[in-house]
Amino acid sequence: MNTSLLVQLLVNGAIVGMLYGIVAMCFVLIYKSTQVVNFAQGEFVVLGAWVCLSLVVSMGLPFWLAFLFSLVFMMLFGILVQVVLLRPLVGEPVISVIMATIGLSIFMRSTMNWIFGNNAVRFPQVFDTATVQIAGLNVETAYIMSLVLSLFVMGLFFWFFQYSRWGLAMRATAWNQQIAQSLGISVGRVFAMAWAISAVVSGIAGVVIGLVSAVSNSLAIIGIKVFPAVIVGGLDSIVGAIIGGLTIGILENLAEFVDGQYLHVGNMYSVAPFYVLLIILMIKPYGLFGTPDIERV
Amino acid sequence: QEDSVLVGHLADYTGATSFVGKQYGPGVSDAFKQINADGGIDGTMVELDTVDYAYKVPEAIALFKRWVGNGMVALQGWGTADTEALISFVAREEIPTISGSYSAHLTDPQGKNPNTRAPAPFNFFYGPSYSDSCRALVQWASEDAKEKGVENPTFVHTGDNHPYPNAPKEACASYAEELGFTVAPPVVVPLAPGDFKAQCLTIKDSGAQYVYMGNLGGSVVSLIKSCNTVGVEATYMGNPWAGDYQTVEAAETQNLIFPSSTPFYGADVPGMELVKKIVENGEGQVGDRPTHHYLRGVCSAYYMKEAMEWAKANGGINGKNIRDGMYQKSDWVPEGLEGVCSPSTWTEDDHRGLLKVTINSGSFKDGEAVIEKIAEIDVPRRDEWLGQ
Amino acid sequence: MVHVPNPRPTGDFRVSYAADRTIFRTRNETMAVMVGLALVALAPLFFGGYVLSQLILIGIYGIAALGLNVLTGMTGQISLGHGAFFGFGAFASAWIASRGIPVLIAIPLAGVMTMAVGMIFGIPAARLKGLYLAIATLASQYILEDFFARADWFTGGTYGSLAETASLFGFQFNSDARYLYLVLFWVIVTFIGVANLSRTRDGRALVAVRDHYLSAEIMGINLTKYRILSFGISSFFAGIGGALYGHYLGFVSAEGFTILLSIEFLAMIIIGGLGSVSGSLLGAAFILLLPQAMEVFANALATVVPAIAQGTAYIKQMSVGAAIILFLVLEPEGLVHRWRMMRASWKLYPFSH
Amino acid sequence: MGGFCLADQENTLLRVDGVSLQFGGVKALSDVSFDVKKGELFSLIGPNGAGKTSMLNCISGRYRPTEGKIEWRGDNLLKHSINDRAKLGIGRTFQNLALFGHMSVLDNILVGRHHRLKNNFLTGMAYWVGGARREELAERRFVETIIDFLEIQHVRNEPAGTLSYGLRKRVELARAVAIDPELILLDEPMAGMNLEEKEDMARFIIALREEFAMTIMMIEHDMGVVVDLSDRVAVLDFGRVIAAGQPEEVLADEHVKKAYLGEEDEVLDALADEQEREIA
Amino acid sequence: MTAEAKVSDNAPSKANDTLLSLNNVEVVFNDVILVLRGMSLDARRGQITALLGANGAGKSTTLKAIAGLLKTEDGEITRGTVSYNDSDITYTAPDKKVRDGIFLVMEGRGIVQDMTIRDNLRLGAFTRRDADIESEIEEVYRFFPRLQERKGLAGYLSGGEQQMLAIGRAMMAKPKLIMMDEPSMGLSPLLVKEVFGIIRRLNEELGISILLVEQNANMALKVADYGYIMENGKIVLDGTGAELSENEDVKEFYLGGGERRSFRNVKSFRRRKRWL
Ligand SMILES: Nc1ncnc2c1ncn2[C@@H]1O[C@H](COP(=O)(O)OP(=O)(O)OP(=O)(O)O)[C@@H](O)[C@H]1O
Ligand SMILES: Nc1ncnc2c1ncn2[C@@H]1O[C@H](COP(=O)(O)OP(=O)(O)OP(=O)(O)O)[C@@H](O)[C@H]1O
Ligand SMILES: CC(C)C[C@H](N)C(=O)O
Ligand SMILES: [Mg+2]
Ligand SMILES: [Mg+2]
Repeated sequence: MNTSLLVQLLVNGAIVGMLYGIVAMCFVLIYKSTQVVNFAQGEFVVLGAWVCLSLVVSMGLPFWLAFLFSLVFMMLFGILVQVVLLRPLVGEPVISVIMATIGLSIFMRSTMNWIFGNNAVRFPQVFDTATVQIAGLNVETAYIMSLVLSLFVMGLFFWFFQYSRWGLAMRATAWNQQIAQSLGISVGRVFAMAWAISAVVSGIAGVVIGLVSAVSNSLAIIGIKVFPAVIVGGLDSIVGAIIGGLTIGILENLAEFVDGQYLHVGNMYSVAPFYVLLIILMIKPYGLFGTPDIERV
Repeated sequence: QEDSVLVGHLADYTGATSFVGKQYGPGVSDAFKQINADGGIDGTMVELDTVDYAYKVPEAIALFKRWVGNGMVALQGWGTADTEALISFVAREEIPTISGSYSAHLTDPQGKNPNTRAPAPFNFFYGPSYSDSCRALVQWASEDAKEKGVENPTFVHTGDNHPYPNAPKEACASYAEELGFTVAPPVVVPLAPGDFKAQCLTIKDSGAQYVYMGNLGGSVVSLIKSCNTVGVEATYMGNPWAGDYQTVEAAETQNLIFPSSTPFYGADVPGMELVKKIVENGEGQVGDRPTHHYLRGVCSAYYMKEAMEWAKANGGINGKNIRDGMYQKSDWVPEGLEGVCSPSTWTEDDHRGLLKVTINSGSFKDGEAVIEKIAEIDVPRRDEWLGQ
Repeated sequence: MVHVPNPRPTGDFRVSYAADRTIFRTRNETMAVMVGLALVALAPLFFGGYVLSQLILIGIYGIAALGLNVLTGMTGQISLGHGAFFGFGAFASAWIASRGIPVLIAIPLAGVMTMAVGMIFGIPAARLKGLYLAIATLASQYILEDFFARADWFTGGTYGSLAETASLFGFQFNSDARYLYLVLFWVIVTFIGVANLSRTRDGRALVAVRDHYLSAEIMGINLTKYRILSFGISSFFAGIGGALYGHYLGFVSAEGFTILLSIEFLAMIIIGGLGSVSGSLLGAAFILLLPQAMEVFANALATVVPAIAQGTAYIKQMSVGAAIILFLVLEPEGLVHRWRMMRASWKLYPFSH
Repeated sequence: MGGFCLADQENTLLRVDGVSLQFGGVKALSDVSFDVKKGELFSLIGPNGAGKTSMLNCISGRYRPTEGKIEWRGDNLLKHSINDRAKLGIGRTFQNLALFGHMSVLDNILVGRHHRLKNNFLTGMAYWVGGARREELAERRFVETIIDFLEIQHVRNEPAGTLSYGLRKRVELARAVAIDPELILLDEPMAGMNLEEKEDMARFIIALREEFAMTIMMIEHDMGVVVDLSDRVAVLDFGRVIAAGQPEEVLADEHVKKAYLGEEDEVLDALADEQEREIA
Repeated sequence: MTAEAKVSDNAPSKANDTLLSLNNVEVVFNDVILVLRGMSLDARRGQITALLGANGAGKSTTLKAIAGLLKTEDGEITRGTVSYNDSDITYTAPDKKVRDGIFLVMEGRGIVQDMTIRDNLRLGAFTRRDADIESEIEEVYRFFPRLQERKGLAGYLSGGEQQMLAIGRAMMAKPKLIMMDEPSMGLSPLLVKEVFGIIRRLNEELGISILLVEQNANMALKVADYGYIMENGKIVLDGTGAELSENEDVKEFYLGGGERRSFRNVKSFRRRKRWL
């Protein structure tokens, strides 16, 4: 067995998985506060990357400044989406809202195609050293940045939902909008916050991905790729999202190892996570950390 | 005497293949604009209906039917998905089609090769098939390896499990073996871009010196970037859609080898005059620096134009006559595009129009893509390769 | 007790239970459907290939959407894998037909095969709920897509496979006009089937599972059985739709059956109206015609504002997205609901507010 | 307190023997035993959270006792799956309404007939051939008698979810009756009703016993109802049976008074008066 | 008693005493279903106002209309006004209303089932920044010791425990006006008494005005200062608690006559007298 390759793949999986974890966290955030699965998540990620990129390239801003600005932009964008799209849908069945996010993803994708073109564009060099070595594997510095950020964001989210007033309000809104309203929670404001935060975090993820693999609209696929991560971790668990992300990241790489070394069937990398997803769900129907539904009559 | 004929044009400006679709499509439409400006098909105007079908098959079918209803005489198609879906329709309606899908199995119009599953009598494309360009690349690679003194070099195919990247997989692998390569198991790389370090580690582990990339656009960029990060030392070879200055720039690659069947924009050939005029009078979708995909679009349009001229002179512009028009010349270069479109020959039982493949190398130097022609390969016209 | 107006028109008195359980509620409704059918049946006399092909595709997608409606609308299980089942049906039928079995028989057989596959992928439904299940079906989408690309013997691998033309005693369904009748036949069969289903035992059980599975179980309904059955029924329709699609195109290729198609099916039933039989057709028509309508719209816009001529392709796509959003904002319960509300207020006029 | 009335086996329909139920740390039931005889109306009362609903859930199968036995006509009930119990003849209503909100009242009730119907999705789709139509119409006839009996004709075709609370309770009862059960479990059938509606409900419950020959097990907090209707009463507190027997004597129990009824109570006072008068 | 008797002599005369007032309100669901048809009532400051009525009369709808919670059910106020503290709040956002001090304890309790009891209580105080949450939670626990014993998610509470939690949550909100939709539903006799005791204490000690919807007319009229009876979407009778308790029809249909009738001998032909 080729141990050093295996180790490198595992390290790679852990690092990429961390990134999945961040995007997964954005899902969880929206889900936890609104019960909506955001199909435009991938587009949010790409939008963040494009905005930062164009600030750097066309406006010539230094990266860190551009990064900050793009996060502010994403926040405003999240709120805008909420006001224009989701506020009118308050109280409608969740599936309609989910569909609306699909509409949003179509809309955003074409708009971004128009504005930013559909070529892949690279970031100018941002970090002095593009890569660092971990366990024999070259890893992009951007990933290290994402790692630090994601741990930080995760802690923040955890605290937010557990202890803050608005965190509670979000959970109540997700449970039942009417009940939340009856408690004096502005459902609109909760939505706005959730979407703003999620957009900002997606923006962070987008910039990292953009730094690693050049920005292009098709990066939005990550929005769907992290579904298994979200589910493995449990839809409503912040910690679960990170662990789910890690699990999927490592799994992909493990599958690549097994496939590349022994099986040679091809495509295991993309499909294996889905098989494992099914297996995990059969054993733990609410993922590893999800809260079971309350079944009481 | 009609004064205009309808030609349908499927373009992908917003869908999955828009990265190159936005180059090829305008090539076709700008060319027809120019053709009409120059007097059309001996006075008959071509009414080109360009529609962005976003790489969606049902939309392509719907458009096709609508066009047929409106009396379409020929079709400028695009991708694998729609071309394949329309094969039987175009055959039934006798609509000659020139598309951007270069699958080799479109080249066997009569089903002469017993391995051909579905003959495609009305399908054409300009340029070498995916299989033939890949063969040319391995042929180049085998010489390159010899030059570098590499014994028994390793070749690996990468690409998604999708008809387009897969098209040359077997053909190319068996030719590579024939030329003495060790062929590593193909590595599946998704068509959507992403972080491909895992796949790259496998490639690195296989020790491949020559990596064929069946994908295009962002996916190719991602693959090269990821492989550079993990330290793969290999020569990357792309399919006809995978290499252009945009890709080279985005991937900051050194030495991306890719085939082409036209020179690059601005090259010093007689036909470039016309191309420049086409770009100038065009809609301006490609800016002032079109890629060679645009030029291929132009060629596709002009071959169709001359076939229509023949048809007009021989019984009228209809599908069947246009198809026959495609068979009339050998080593055919459309008038005014000398040096741009390579001499091609289509015959009733062999639609491999072009077997000459130009091999280029693209490198990113000082913030700019530099592309050089490094070889020209003539792929042999073997019978058993017809449709394969 | 405040009187809640009955969604059924006033002045309509039934004298038997049988009359109370009919599919169509009034004679007018029956008439409307009959006239609609007749119009479609006569369409080949008046319309060319374009209109016919649209009718055919609407019918085909409508059948598959109807299947999804059984699963999602009736049973409350969201599926993100319907497109793959649709594809499976297409491949299955092509494969069966290539074995020398007449296409007209291959189509229902493909439906049955797809049903079996659907039930296998439906097994997780026995334990999973809501979005967890939805994502599990996403897994079936990717697993099947991978299977299509891999199973050379069955699908022709990535190259796809040829689907023969349907024929009956030498009569070839090889033109749009002819094929339309074949599709129409299946549309009628499937839609009547589902309408019947929803007024009989198993249909009620499915809805009961959706509305309150805990009490459904206590009412004697076997949850596992019905959850999986619902996948089976829905895949059956997907399979029929896919088979018809395959034989219509004559060629089946894996790349058409992606997650995007699955999402489009979802869009169809949500826009048509969840759980509504006729809404499935309306939704299919909407999703199919929307991009074409937007094409016209974008081009028209470009003639007014020439500056955007470059962007018509994007405007078209954007307006598809925008149309879906607007639609949901304005009529979240679907086309059929809108129609019913309109009818209800006509009937109540002038008594409605 | 353990079991009581272990008398005549023949007549015992349901027998709960030493049932305990635990949720994590919470012991919802501990060592509960009682039995329900054919044809009687057995009431289960007790403070909130005592475990009454949990007991019903054990019988109808929603929960599985951690310990103990439940016998149905002398046969082990616990080996039957939840959905089988309807077939065995156990029907129930729910404390928090559990109707099929988007279905019409009629369809809700027809769901109760599920286990009696033979048509399946195939014959159902074919409808006219294969007998589904005949069967459905026959059932429809039966269901109409239930609708008439419970006086809900006017809402027959309304979606159950839009009905007012009281009507929904009635529809739920109708649905349970449609199962045609031998034992019907009622979880607070009168909650949220005004006097008049309670009287209606009482009427229905009495009719269920007398005309439909059903055995009834009821949880109820209205002592007037409990005393007037039940043959026997058991009181749960903290998951244990703290008293059982005839309604009047159980309610007179000091322990019950303290844990459940409170010291003084108008209804009870009235009851006591009544009793005194009767005794007198 | 006839409809003319509606204008009771005892109705408080000071107009500025009125805290909440509904004026000819109409509510329509799904654009077509008319549920409230000209509902008018006043709730006076510092008083307990009871609203009684048969199932389906529209009591819950009235409360939701006041609280502004109809939108999620596709309902809307199509006519009439709701005013509170002399300002029109007919179309004010629901969260604003809570901040202004109107709090609804919904029918069916409306607790957030997938949260702990404690978090539910904390949510009650959502609109209050000043709250000393911990000590107030202790206060609630004093009222309902059972809640303190229960760990885990609120969804697993028994029906009655959930009701306690809902009332406890309203206490946390410290509003000016609490609207309660059938607070005694599903409670044991002991607790029913306690709850009414709490209602009274909330009213007397904290000066909270209360609008009470109840089926337990006996109790409700006992604690209420003023009462309304509604049928079919509008008020048909009103008066002080004592007046209503004496009204023959109310006695007959809501209070059970002079003497307790046995449920065993209900006659099926007895139908409710309609005021309409
Ligand atoms: N699924 C469950 N998980 C955890 N605890 C539970 C569950 N079901 C019931 N309990 C607990 O068991 C106890 C008994 O609950 P149950 O619903 O049986 O009470 P009850 O007697 O019906 O009360 P009420 O009269 O208020 O309805 C309660 O304390 C409740 O919190
Ligand atoms: N969301 C809704 N959609 C349609 N109709 C509704 C809706 N909510 C209530 N209704 C109707 O409005 C009427 C009044 O309902 P409401 O719940 O206000 O009655 P209520 O007086 O509270 O009755 P109860 O004592 O049974 O709780 C009922 O007839 C009900 O069917
Ligand atoms: C760019 C495209 C023409 C490439 C390929 N023919 C495809 O359809 O996927
Ligand atoms: Mg209970
Ligand atoms: Mg109510």
